[in-house]
Amino acid sequence: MTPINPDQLIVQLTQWALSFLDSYPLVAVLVAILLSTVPLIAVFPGCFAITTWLERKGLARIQNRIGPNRTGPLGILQPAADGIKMLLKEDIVPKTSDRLAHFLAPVVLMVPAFTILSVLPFNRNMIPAAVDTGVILFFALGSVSTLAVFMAGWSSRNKYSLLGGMRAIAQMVSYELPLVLSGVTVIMMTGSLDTTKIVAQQQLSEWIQSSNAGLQCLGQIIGWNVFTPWGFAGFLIFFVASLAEINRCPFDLPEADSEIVAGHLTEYSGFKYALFFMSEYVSAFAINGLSTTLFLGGWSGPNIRPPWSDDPNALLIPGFVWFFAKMFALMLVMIWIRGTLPRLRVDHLMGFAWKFLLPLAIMNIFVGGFYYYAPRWHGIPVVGWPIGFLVMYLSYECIGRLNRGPKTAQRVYHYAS
Amino acid sequence: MSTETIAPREYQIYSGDDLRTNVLEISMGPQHPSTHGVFRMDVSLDGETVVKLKPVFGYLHRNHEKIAETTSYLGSMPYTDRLDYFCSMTNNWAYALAVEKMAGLAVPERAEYIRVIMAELTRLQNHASLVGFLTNDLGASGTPLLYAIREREHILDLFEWASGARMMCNYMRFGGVRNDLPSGWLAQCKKVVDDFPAFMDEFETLLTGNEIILSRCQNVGVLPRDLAINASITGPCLRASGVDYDLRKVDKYGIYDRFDFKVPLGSVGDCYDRFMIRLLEMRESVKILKQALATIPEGPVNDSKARNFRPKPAEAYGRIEGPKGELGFYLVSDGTPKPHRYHVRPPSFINLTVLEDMCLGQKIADAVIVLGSIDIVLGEVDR
Amino acid sequence: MVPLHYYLVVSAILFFVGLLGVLTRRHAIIVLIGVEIMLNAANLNFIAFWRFGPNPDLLLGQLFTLFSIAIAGAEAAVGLALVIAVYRFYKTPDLEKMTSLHE
Amino acid sequence: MLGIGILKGMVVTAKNFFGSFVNKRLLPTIQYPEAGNSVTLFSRNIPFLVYDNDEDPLGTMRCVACKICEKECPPQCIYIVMEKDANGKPAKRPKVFDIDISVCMGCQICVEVCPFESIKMDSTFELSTPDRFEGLLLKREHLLKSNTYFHKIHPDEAQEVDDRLAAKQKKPAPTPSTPAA
Amino acid sequence: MIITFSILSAIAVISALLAVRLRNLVHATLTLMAFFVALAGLFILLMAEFLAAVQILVYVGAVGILILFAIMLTQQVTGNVKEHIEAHGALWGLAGATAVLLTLLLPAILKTALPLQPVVETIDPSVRALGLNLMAPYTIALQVIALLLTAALLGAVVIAISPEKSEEEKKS
Repeated sequence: MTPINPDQLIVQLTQWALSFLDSYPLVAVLVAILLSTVPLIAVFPGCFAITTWLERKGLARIQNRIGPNRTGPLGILQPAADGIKMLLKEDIVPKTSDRLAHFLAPVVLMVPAFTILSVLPFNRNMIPAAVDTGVILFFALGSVSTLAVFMAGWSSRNKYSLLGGMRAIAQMVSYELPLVLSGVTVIMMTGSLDTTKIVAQQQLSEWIQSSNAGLQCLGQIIGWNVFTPWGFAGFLIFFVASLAEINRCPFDLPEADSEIVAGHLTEYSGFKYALFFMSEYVSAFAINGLSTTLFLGGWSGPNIRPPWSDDPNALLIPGFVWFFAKMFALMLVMIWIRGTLPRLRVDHLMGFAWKFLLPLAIMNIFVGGFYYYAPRWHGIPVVGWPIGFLVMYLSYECIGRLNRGPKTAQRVYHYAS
Repeated sequence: MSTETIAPREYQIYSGDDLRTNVLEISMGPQHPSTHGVFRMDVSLDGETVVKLKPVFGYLHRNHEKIAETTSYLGSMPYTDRLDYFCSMTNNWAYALAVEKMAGLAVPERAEYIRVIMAELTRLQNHASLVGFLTNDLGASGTPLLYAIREREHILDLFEWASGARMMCNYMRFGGVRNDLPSGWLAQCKKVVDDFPAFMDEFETLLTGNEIILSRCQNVGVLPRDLAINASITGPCLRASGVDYDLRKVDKYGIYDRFDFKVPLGSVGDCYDRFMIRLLEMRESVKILKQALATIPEGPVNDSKARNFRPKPAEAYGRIEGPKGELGFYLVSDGTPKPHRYHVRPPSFINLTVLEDMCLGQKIADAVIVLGSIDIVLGEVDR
Repeated sequence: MVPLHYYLVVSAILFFVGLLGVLTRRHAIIVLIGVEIMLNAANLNFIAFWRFGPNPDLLLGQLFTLFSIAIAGAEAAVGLALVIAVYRFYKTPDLEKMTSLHE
Repeated sequence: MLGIGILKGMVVTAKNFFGSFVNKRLLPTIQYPEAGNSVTLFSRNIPFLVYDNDEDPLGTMRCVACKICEKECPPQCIYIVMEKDANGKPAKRPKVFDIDISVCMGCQICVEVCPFESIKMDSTFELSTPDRFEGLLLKREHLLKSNTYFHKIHPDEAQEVDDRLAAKQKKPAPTPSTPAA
Repeated sequence: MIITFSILSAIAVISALLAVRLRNLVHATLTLMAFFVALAGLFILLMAEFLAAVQILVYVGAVGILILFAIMLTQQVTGNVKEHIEAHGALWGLAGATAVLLTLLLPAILKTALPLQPVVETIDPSVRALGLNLMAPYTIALQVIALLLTAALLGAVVIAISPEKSEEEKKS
């Protein structure tokens, strides 16, 4: 028995389980598929439940109140209570609504929300679908959710949801570009679309192989893309654009409750609304997962080699712990943003995407290129790093100034004589 | 597309052989999360821009003025709390001022000081919660609103301690106040007033520099100076358009001439100015409160002739600078204990008349903010 | 492995359906949808031949399909813009009524 | 810098988030049923009638049914019927004294106009009853509460009232029999 | 393998038929999207993963939404077409299409000798080779396509923008 390596425990278990089925190959294939998809279906709705609780508690604490504390200790069972309430609520479908599209909308939104999870690398060889074109598949399926939002808005045949649907499409389509372009810089630098290669590129393998523990930890962290100029700018653009993709706080135009009641979700109640709600959070997790994979070094975190094993790649703390920690950290930042920032207006939203994020993302690609060819002083990007940051900061400033226009100046107020 | 190109009343609907988009009629009805209370706006939209906006109200009409004609003068004092249920102290004071002007009653010195303190405390909590509601309309999921409400609680506890009730104080009487301040009240009030600037700094860092609020509030719902004057707008909305008119300086009612405070004026008259004027007025109110709390004298508080109060036949119009604008009471007495005519001049009702002119040509999201920035309370609008 | 004939038969049927849409329907957008279906049927053919072809590592089929998808995207954009412009002039998307050529 | 205003706002919310665990002022929520209620000693909700000693509440009731409060009450929610003793002479006791607390708005005008300090404001607020009509019409028996109770809920106001009554007791009114108008 | 192939092609054919025959336009577009997804499935079966991803990205993500926008802009929002949906010569059209199918396409497929099994059994579906090809022999084609797409983009905007609106923007 090879030494138990905590990092690969689950992988070894699945291989051990599959070894029993060698005699009938068809069943083995089926079981392999099940073993890789069922954990996704189980884990991510769990994360969704935890996040709803986190969100309500976090927002409450930001607003100096306590948040749910009646259902279970510290309100832990609040997601269960919400779930049951959603299931028991009557599912009202408006009479004039288009029955088929109204029913299909949450389904069409659920499908991409879960399929894009299969591309994310949770651990060294724990990736549900080791597809060579991982990132492109992610963006392709991500764009299908735009269609689902339209179907919801259009089929409920009410003014508010139509307005919400139209706003949602315009927003999601125009924010897909900065999202993809900021992802492109990372693909350009790693040279491959495969998510496992992207994560591997962010780990300095010779440091990890080295004997002393400090170097091993550093090896896992130093290589992250977010510490490079194009990585840092790309991460910010990616994060802001992902906020818009999943209609979260500063960009939650479609369900702007103060203007058009609940946008495309107005006519949904009961279980369908719960599906919408869940797929919004699951796609939030998926996009956070991708941004960790692209910029924050996926599953690599401060980790040392377990003392008893000689395999150089073994890790004491399993990789997916770091992966989920980073995803939840990004989720907390989203909750924090939701507690602070007001909503953008539609035309500012469009202007922000096309006139600010897009040029910045294109600029980022140039900076990436320059960084790649900038001379390095035996391995350390001495020239590329500072100039990269300088160029990105300058472009951030001047594009910002170009867009601001004269009106949003700080005003000075005089007093009556 | 600035508002000048669309004249206030005349609006074009895209027609002719152009891409005829049908105008979308939306009624942001009484049950709408962003109308403050039961208030409906019939908005017709061309795409996102507002083409026609008709405010519809009267859902909260309680026949206050007719009832006042059949109750005694003292009897309608508790009803004035229900006019603008955010600032019951200033409503009481306006009514008491009108009755005193009509019957010529004198008000003892300490009562005047108590009235100024209560009025300025109401202004603080009203402006704080208004700014909170405005950011709530902007979509900030209630965080600034809850900070404002946390501070408002301290002030409401003070009201409850003095008058017995948090919002429906019924505390002012003709010729003074109902009962003197309990012992220890002034010390607690001093503490609350001293803590307030810390909250205001936190509020301002959270809001005024915020780029999203800058881009959403500036140049939105611009109220030109002359339109404001012609439509007899009063209060912070008027001062935001740059008109120097504050009743505390103009009328010098009560003892406001003893305190030195300044009146902030806006320049453009858009949502952002109305929003900033209220923040600056809060700072001025804190200044007044500090001076009033320092120099409040001892002495009697009221001469209780409230019960069978039979004024000589006369008519009077008393007005004060309420947090929402000029709140006036017009009384005609005919010698009987019941007023012959009792009319309230509600500031938010009159400020509402210019809502359409401010919203034409703006987006639907701006119409909501412009409504929020006018600061209306439906109890006062419908009476 | 599925033999090549099946793919070709499927893409032929799809081409037939696309042609059907173009010829029988009178609404401008449905005609555009028909054209899209025909283009996709052609793409399917390219990929099928590439897969069964002698040297797939040259990736000729894939490249060709990639270019054809790009062109189809551009064509759809311009086609729909034309439909909108024509609709604004004629007030109906009905192709039967679009008979006059001059302004 | 473009995003500075937003970042400063985020810092403020972060301070509040962590402050609410530490600073009492940033978490003012009172868990109502468990952690007691926030009724202060000054809040007024519905009126109640005061009697002096506990043995004979009806006997030592201060109210003499002069119906001033019934006239002065703005929403007219008090209903009084004078008690007639054996030979038809009005005894100074209300036979019926109802207050419809679904109408009463707690404005305390009845307390002000009552010359005999017999009606005071109570600060209980758990008033909900299963039945909307009879349940909220408080009869005389429900309204009667002892002076000691009055001292418990509003100590300084009760003390003032007792001093005033004592002062009136020492210098009897010139015509002791008729109550002051 | 054969089962997935038959399911996917069945979905493709049925949704294509529906996309063409349905009276309600928005339903037609939604079934068209189903058709595109089924086709992407077929591409994956033929080991062309990158193509499948691009197909979904371009067609379902962009062209589908474009058609929906076009429908929204050209007629009342519900999308169902009141007037008669068949063109005049519908029957002749049907006859012509079937003639094309039966005389040209099917005999061509069935008669020619086609390889039953793929020549090269396994292919490693790597995108790297595709990228190198695009860069090396087909760079000019790539630049031309880029140019064409920008031209189409600008052309579409110029055609679609309403004449009044452009003057009015200039005026105000």
